[in-house]
Amino acid sequence: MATEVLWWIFASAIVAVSVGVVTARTVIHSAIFLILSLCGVGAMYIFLTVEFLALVQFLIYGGAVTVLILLALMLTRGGGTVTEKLNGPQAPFAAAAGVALLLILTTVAIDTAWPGDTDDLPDMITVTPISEGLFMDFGAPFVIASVVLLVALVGAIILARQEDD
Amino acid sequence: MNPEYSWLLAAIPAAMFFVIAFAGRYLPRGGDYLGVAATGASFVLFFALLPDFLDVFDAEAHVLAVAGSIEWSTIGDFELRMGVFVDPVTVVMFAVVTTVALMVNIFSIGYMKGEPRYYWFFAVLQLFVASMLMLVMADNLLLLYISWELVGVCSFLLIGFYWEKRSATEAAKKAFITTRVGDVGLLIGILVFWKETNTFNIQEIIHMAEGGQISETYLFVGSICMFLGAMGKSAQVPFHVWLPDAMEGPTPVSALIHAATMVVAGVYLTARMLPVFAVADHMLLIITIVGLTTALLTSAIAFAQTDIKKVLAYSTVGKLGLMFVALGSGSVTAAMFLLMTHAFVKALLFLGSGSVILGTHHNQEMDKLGGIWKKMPITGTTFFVATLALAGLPPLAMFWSEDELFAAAKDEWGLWALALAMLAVFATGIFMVRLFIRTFTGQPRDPHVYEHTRETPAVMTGPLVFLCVLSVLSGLVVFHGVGTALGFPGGISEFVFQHEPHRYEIDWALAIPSVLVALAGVAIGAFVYWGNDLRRSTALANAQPRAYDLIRNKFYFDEAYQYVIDRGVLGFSYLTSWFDRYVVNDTGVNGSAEVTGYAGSVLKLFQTGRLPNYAMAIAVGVIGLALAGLWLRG
Amino acid sequence: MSSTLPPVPAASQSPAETIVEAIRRNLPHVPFAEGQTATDTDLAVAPEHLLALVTGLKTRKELAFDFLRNIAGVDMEAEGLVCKYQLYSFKHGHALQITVACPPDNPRLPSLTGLYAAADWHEREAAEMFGLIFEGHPNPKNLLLEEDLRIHPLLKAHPLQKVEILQGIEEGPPGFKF
Amino acid sequence: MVPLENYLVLSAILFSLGVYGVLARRNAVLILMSVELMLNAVSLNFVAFAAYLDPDKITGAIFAIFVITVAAAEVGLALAIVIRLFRNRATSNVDEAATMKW
Amino acid sequence: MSIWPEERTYTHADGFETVDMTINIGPQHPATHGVFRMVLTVDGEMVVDCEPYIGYLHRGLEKLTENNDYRQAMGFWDRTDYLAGMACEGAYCMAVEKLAGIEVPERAEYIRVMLMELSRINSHFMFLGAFGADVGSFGTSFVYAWRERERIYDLFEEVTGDRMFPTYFRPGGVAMDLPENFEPRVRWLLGSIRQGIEDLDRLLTGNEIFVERCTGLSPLATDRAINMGVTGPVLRATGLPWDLRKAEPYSIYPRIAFDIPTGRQGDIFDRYFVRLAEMYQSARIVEQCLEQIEPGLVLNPKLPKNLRIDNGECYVRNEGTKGEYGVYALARGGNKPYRMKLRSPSFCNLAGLREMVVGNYVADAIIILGSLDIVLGEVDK
Amino acid sequence: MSPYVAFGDPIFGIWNWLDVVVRTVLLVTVMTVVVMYLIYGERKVVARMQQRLGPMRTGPYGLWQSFADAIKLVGKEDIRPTGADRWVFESAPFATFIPVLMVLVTLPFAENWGVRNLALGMFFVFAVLGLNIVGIMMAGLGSGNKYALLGGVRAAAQMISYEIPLVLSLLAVAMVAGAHATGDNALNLNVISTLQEDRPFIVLQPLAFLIFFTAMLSELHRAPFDIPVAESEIVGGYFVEYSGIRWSMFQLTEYAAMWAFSIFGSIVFLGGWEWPGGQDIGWGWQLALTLGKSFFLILVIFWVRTTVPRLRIDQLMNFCWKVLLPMSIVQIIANGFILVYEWPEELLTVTSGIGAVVLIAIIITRALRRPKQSLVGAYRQVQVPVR
Repeated sequence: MATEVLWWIFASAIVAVSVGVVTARTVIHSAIFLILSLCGVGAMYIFLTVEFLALVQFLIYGGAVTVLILLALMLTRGGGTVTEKLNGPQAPFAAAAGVALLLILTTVAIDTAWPGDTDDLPDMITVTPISEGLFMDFGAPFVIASVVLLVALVGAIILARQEDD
Repeated sequence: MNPEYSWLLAAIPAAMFFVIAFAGRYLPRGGDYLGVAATGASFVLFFALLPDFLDVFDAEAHVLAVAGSIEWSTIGDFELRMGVFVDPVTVVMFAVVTTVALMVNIFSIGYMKGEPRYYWFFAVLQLFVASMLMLVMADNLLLLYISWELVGVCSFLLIGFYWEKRSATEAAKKAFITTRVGDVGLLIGILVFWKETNTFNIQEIIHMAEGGQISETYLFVGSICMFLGAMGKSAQVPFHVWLPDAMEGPTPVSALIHAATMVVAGVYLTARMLPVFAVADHMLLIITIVGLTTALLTSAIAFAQTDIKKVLAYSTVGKLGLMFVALGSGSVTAAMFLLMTHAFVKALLFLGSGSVILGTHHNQEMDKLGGIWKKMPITGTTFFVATLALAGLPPLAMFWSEDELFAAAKDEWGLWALALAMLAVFATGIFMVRLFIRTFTGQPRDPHVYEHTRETPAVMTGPLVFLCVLSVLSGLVVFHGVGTALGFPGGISEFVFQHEPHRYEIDWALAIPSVLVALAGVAIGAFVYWGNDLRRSTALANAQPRAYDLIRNKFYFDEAYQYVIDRGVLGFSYLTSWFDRYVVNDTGVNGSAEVTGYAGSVLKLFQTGRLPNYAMAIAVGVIGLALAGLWLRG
Repeated sequence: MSSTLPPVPAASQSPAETIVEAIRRNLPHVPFAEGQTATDTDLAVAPEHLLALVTGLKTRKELAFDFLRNIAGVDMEAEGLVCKYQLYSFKHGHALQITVACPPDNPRLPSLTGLYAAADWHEREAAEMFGLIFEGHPNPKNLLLEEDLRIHPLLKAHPLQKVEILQGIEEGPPGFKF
Repeated sequence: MVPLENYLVLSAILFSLGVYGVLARRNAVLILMSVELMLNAVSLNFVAFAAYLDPDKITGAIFAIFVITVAAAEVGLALAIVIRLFRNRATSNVDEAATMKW
Repeated sequence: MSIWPEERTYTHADGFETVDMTINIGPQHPATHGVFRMVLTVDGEMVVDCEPYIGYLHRGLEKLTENNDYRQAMGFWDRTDYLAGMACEGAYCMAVEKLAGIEVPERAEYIRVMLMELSRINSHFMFLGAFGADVGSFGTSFVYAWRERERIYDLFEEVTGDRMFPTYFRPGGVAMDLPENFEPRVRWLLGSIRQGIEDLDRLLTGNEIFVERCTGLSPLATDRAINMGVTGPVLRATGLPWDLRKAEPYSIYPRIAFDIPTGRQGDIFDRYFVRLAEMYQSARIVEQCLEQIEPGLVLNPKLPKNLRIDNGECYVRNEGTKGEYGVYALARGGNKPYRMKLRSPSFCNLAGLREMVVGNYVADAIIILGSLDIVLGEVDK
Repeated sequence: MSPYVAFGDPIFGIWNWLDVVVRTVLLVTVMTVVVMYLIYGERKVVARMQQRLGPMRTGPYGLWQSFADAIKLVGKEDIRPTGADRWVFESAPFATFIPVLMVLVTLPFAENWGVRNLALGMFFVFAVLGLNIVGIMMAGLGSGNKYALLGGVRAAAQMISYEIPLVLSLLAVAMVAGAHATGDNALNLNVISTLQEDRPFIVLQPLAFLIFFTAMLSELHRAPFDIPVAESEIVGGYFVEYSGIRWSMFQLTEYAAMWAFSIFGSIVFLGGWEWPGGQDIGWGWQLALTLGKSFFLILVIFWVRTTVPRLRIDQLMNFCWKVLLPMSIVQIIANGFILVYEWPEELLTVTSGIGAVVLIAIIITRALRRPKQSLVGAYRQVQVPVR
């Protein structure tokens, strides 16, 4: 029971901060809301008993991705322009699209009769099966993903490099 | 030592080219010693191989043939082989190339000292030596053609060595393009022969030509085309224009490439293919006429030149013409003999002029020189000997070879050819004496230049002395006794000049006029210019101003070429450009572009250029698809 | 013991005549008057000849005054403003003072910043302290004083009086009552 | 316990918010953040499906790891582009970088 | 919210705009050695422009001197280079003596040289300590240097009665004779100083990070340094052995053997090292003075009570601790100088700051400023 | 309590909750005191190293100095600059503090003697510590001050960079631990500590320890990596605008993080409560041993701070990406070979020891090499326009 209460608390918090991400009036606030939202999703992973994934979420999203975003904000003076409008002219249509999508997805999620929908959660999912799955069954995608990372790294360096020649 | 190792002669400098080209700039002194070592190794190796060549020499048939070949590639049933072929002609070329190359390499250490790209000079020199040696030992036309082009490239690189100078780059381009005209002919000729005989091997082609297996038309066309290549390379009229300009290169290069070795490639080619040419109709006559024309025209031009190196260049062209006369007379002997002696003498002359240029701090205008014999005794003396040798005075080297030439010309064509050849020799005497007198004797023209003149170091005078000795003595090998004494079976004359069944004997009826002509040339030259006095020559020029202008302007060859290019080539270019602009461009390219552009101008109404709009479109599409899916599923 | 010590030599100066002679020989077209201070040779030149003189002093091999030590403005009251330049040559070790007297109503001088980077701040200081105008100075702002202060405190005609300190400023800072 | 539908609806909400953000915002960094939100919604979906429907239980986690990897790469590249854009244009608003239409 | 209040927008030739950020360092900043302000325009961490602002400590020294008589004005002058007050007093006194033609007794000259050299050591200690702190070694070098400075100041107090601003020299000599125990006291002090230098040497020069930070940073060519008017250890670091004590000797320096340490390429490390080596030389000078000094008068007895100088002009220069400390003096009668101008070495060295800093990192800008060893009292006069 | 508690567990059961709350409160109290005395200790140690006495007035030997400071700081006005972003500015100290507290919560101080004992303890520590940067960035961005902004940028760049060698060096240790541990718990800090009964991992992996220690100094912004807070350049960096209680939060965070890192390092590398002899000892002794080891590490940090100047930002980055990162990767590869092929354990010591020697040699030779006369610098100097 305590778990469900906690779940609802977390879920509502996630929704709240996610709304904050897309409605905040300064970019920095938005970024901080994003961190909270991502950490909340990490907590959701704990509810789903994949705590390794939660830690990865913290490490990569909380520690690296959002910091990169904040760094980019600092470099691009993103926080300094409070007078600038953050929403584009098509925001109302975007809201309509978002609501429509939400309705469709919710309808599908609730209406579908998911097979084997049981309430019993399994034991903890430990690191070993994940690593075995990652390196054995999904070896090729793993390698490809690492190549993608490498390419992105090189590309990012080339793009952001200062041309001082 | 197995004579088939003669390919090493070329391989050593070739290897050294790569070493110097890539590592030279990091080596002390640019790796010049490596260059000298490589050419020296070739030189030594040649003399080590010489006894083996002699061993396989068939004294009875007067034939030496060392052949070895490896399979190059196989295309269908056609097998392309590549290999070396050594016969007495090749041996002569080996001797000439290795000797002169070694001397020039040593000389260059002094001459090129302190130049930029010092290492690169030596690197290309090695490449040239390798290519030239490969050229003369090639047993098939394809390999010969490759080497032919390689030496052309080396020539191009070395003429344009001072590429900071505009004139040098222009000269390099001119040389390259002019010879290219001839080379296209050569390529066509090679292909013609290949089509007819289905082989590139020279000996097989000769065999088939002599056997009459080639149709006359093809034989003539192929021969004339190949001879075009020889003309281009050997700077025969009307291709002679590039050689004087090629003097923009460093002087050692002029000595090695543009006097002694590369330019005689045409002579070598003609000599090698002479059996084929002899079968073709009128080929020998054409060769003779081209040679005589060249010899006379360029001798005339040489009278009016004031640049030392240009005078020497024109004399080179003239002598090459004489070599072709010899070939046209059917005497490979005379041609090769002339080639060898001329190589030594002309190399000496060029190196001497290089020594003068360096000693006078880059001054090569006769008008500013004069009286420097005292300052440069070794250079002056050797130059003097070489001048006399080139003029054809006995007992110096060129006398003997020209004697051979006169005999051959008279035998084949009669007195008119003899007379014209003698005229050329006579003219040579005059302008060479002019050159010597105006450079080395009399009162100095430019006291400033004179003051700073000094003898060049031993590394430069050494080669001069060595070549001087060769210039004096090399003619004597024509005598049977000398050749035998040197260890050649049947005397060197019989060994090398294999088509001469008889021993060499002096034909006094020819020798005396020849000596007289030469003496007359020298004497007239000395008389006109004695004491470096220009009064008599000025009077001469004033007496026939139009003739003087004609030779002064080199018979307007350059201008004529320019006119032809301006009118003919550019006119054709204009036509093509019109076609390109109006047909290809306006209709083909712009027309299609306009069609696309019109389509785009319609389509661009759907584009805002703003990313959010596109994203919105995607989102609407996704929602639409989802709704459609839901509706379909019911 | 002091007798064994070497005597203290006078400040080593090359004889004054030789410098002046050398300058006359090298720069015959520049008119100047020579003098002598307690330490250095002094050359008096008119402002319009200053640049030519200093350029010559710097560039001639024999003179090679490569070091601008100091620029000092002096207010000579009735005679107008005077600017003193001290030069030194590292190459030859000789020193020189140049006195440039401006007309009383026209304190204009050519700037030496093109020759010596060192002149930059010295000239700015002299300009703000005395009102000298260095023509061609790239950045003629006040250096030590307030940026908008247009009075020249080192002028003799400017006794240290409170009122005049605030001259040119409409209102003093709050709390100041004079 | 918490049924699967809860997770699905939560992730649907997150995804829709992300879509709204991408469509409505002008600032490139904000758009990027909204994309991150969408990616997270997706990986939450993956993990939830895996936990409830997959006998192996781990496939979803592995997919989530891949999603995180791709997201990291994407963020790096996108931010490099943003910085480049800012250096050249002194703005990071995507609708001002409208040179796609000339 | 305005994080970037002083943005400068540059419009490039191609129509694009970029924004540079300016950072204000000073006048209150731990690394500026006083009230000095510089505005750095940075591109990321790189300095693209630097504008120094001085004058916060401008006290009108020259005007004050003109309005006080020759003896009164002394007190203002040792407040210029307040780290080495003795050296400034010495220069001022020499200028007045040169104008009035006053002889100085030999014993007074020795006393002056000793105190001036001790001042130099004192000032260089200050540099070493502060420089170490600039480079970032949390005050250790500072405290090490402070230990020796305290001892030197104690000696000054014993000799002159004051620690920083003694006003001890007089035109024509010094105010009073040395105390009894002076020589053993100084010998002990020199030993302590040598120990202190060695400690600092080992702490800083022996540190890889310190060497890596300083070596090759902002090298300065000799020609350029001369053109910029840079003197003193900064000039000597470029490799020019030019020291006024040797080049234009004054006082009793010709009797004393010492060397001029020089650097190789004028980078920050050379400047540091030249100063370190100079301190040993100064200690050597003091020792030789102790050996040569003899009893005698310390003040010229013929000195008038009220000094009046009719006419005269001089530019007296001596080797201050930061470079050529020059005093231009002009007298036109009366008991006050008509004009006194201070050519302060810090001022001239600081003028080259912009050129040295541009193109380096912000962190290096601090070090470069520290390596110039400025004293704001001297810069602002 | 089972040694393998997953941190999903506390959701279940009220007693667990109570247990956690009590332990956390205790921990926070202890941590506060420890941090106060760490500050006092630093002042004393540094003072002694600089021939000073340090605080002497407040209490005997100045023992109450930190309390006095804390009271003063709490009593000071909490100033918020007008240019600051209010929420970001005010929440930044908490955002920095919470990750450190979360780390402390997982650390075992003696065998099974922490708040929670997690199966993924080591992973948790560096995953959560990464969140620390967010608070610093918030402080930098929210202060409305350019020094703070520069400090924030520097801190972010530095911490992201140094996290990589830090994680890789810990990974090397985890490989060794995984080779010895049974089952699925090689990342459990308790298990890692007990695995070092015979020898601490520093013996097996000296290079990893060096890298860890360096990266730890960097993550803590301690000298010589105190670039984000460099007081002689940017006067304190990201917390330049803070005062009073929020400033003391930053201070608390800094020293708490230092303590947490030291304990973490002493558990992972120095064997935690395991004496090298491997005796079975009581918890009091274990606690003393762990704390002693961690205080030794802290002492080294103080010592380094006293004697070493600061690096420049580019030198810092070069050192990370060009020296530490390759060396840690090489070490992981070497470990992989040795562990997979089950070569003798001494090889680990040998390879890693060689690496450590090479690392030290690199540091020394980099400083001693001839300075490169860079043309770029000269060019830039020429480029300075006349003004």
